[in-house]
Amino acid sequence: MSGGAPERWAVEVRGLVKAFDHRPVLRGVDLRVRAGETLAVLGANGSGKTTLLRLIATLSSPTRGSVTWFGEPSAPLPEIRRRIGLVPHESLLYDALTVEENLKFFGGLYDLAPERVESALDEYGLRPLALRRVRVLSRGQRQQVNLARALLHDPELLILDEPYTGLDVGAADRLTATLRASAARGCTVILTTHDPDGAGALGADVTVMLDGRLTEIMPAAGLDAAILAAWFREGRR
Amino acid sequence: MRVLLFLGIALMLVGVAWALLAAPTELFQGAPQRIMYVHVPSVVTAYVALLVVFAGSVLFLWRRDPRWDRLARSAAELGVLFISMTLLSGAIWGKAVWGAWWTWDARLTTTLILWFIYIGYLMVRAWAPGARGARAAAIIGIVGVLDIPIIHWSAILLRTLHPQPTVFRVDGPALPPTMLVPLVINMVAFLVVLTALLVLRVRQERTLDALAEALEGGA
Amino acid sequence: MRVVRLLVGKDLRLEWRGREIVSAMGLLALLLAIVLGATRSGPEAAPAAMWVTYAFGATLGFTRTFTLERDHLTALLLAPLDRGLIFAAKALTNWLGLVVVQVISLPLFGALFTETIWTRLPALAIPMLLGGVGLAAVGTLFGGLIVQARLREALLPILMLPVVLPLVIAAVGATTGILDGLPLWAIGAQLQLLLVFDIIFVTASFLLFEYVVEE
Amino acid sequence: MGYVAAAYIVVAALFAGYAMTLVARQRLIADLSDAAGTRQGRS
Repeated sequence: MSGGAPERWAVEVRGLVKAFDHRPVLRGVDLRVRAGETLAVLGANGSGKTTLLRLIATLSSPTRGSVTWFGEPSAPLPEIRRRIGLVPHESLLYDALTVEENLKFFGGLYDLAPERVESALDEYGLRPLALRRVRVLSRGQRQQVNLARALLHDPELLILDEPYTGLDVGAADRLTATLRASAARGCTVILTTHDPDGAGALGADVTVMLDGRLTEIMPAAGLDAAILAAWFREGRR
Repeated sequence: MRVLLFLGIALMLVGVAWALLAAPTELFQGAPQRIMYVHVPSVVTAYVALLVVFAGSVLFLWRRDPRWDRLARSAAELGVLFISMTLLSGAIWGKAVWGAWWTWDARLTTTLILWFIYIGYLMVRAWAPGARGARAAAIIGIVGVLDIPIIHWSAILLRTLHPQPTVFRVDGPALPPTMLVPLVINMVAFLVVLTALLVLRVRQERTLDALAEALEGGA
Repeated sequence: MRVVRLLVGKDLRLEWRGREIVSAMGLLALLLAIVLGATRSGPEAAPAAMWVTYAFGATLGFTRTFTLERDHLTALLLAPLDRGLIFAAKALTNWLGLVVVQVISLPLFGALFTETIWTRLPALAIPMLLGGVGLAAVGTLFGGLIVQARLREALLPILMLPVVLPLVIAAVGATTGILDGLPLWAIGAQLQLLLVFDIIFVTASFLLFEYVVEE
Repeated sequence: MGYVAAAYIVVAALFAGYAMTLVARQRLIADLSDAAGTRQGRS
């Protein structure tokens, strides 16, 4: 864990334990992510990555331990939520509504001006899809709308759960470009994936979820064989 | 805790014997009035159990400590048991005194509706296991008790729709001491048995949870 | 309240596109009215038939509102708003659904049971509205509670009906009084109970809803 | 007179019924603890 000056951490997780009906999924996670940093959490399916993300996204409360956002331990949750964007594995869009209606609705939730929705439509190249129902969109297009939804209110912390799965090369590159742009604007990005190359492309630091705990944070290139082997063993168990 | 249970049972035997043998026969109703010595204590015990469910549920939602959840769960079971006792003994008493198994008397209706609500509570426990089910049950436990005054009020309204005989007033004429003593003994006996059963059930639940953890957790 | 309007607007647009819930509730209401009408269709049977139809219509409609919302609940929980507002919006949507059911089943009750429904309509609207609000509040709270439970469709009526029984008793009493031509003050007690029931359950549900949704 | 007896018998029956559920749960605990016992190597 790089000590560094006690500057404000975007996210600080201390001794985090989460159990569902006596079944411990997270067994004491410690994590500190500096503001503006991009972190990829690698791990096999069912290793608790999604649980960790939901906790960081204020969607569930820890059984033990704590999560502190933006260095403000006592800030009220609604305030924190205003500064967080989430792209979960499942799409949060309403299939029966059109792309524009979806974005207008979510914009309304964050009390944004209508112009913001218009600019988002152009920014993410969704103008041609604006009037089409989300139900008819491809996975890549749906991901793009989900991304626009999550970035609509310019969050300081963006959380993505397996964003790269099921994307074709074009869509993956577009996603990488968008994430890079957000990081450039100082937005902290935390994403999970079970494909180490994706993290490499982003130039993100990496940590691996093993047995309900996180390993040291290291640059993507620094992934040594031992950890990868341990991680694959856990994946197959 | 064993002692508590045996004490309760012993007290109950004494109370029942006293009620059936020694207590005087009431003038108007005759023998059936002896059912009171069982009916009234079971009503009181049932409502005590429901209050325990209410307290356990509120504390569980507030503190999120499984101990309160176990207490509420056990108390709800006992609540349903004693409400069933109340309804059956009440019906038999009603049949004996004026030939009707059921009357839409405000208190009887309230107890019947509460019986359904807490059967629902137990069903939620069974069909929605786990933390979410526990929270759902806690809310029902709270709503159930909050609802008592309203149910009672609506039952009174209901009675205006169904004319029916004046109901036996237990607390009406002051009970002579010869009747009051066995009633109090039985009351205490029921409450002691309630406490003993509650402690036993909570212990069982704690062991069951611990075993569940040991089996599933495997840690 | 802007947010509540926004949430309800979304629900209504979704409902208008899908029309699943309202058509299911509406169909059930018409069916119930006919079944009850066929069995005992004198004027005095109207109040009971009406309120049995509304109560069951509510139980069916409200289980569906949350199953539709389940995966989108995450988005609402993420938004910087008080969870109680989500309940308020959902309860309002459910109440509007119930109003639709009450309105479309009214002609059937008029035809099958008693003509006086039409002459006494303005007064009749009061217990219908008060009762509807109570059903929506309890239905939304319990509907939210058992989203993850097994046998959800069976569990909601079992949980909801005993709790709303006092409301149904008071509503039937009030409706009977109105159809018999009594002035409003004659059924003051029933209307008072409906009002108190609504107040208690709307506030209790608003406060308890936080526990319904959090993990 | 039969009614009084009926009432007391019903109460006794309910207590007995509940006692049986307690015993059944006790047996469940016994089985579970065996299972848990063997899993952790205790014979």
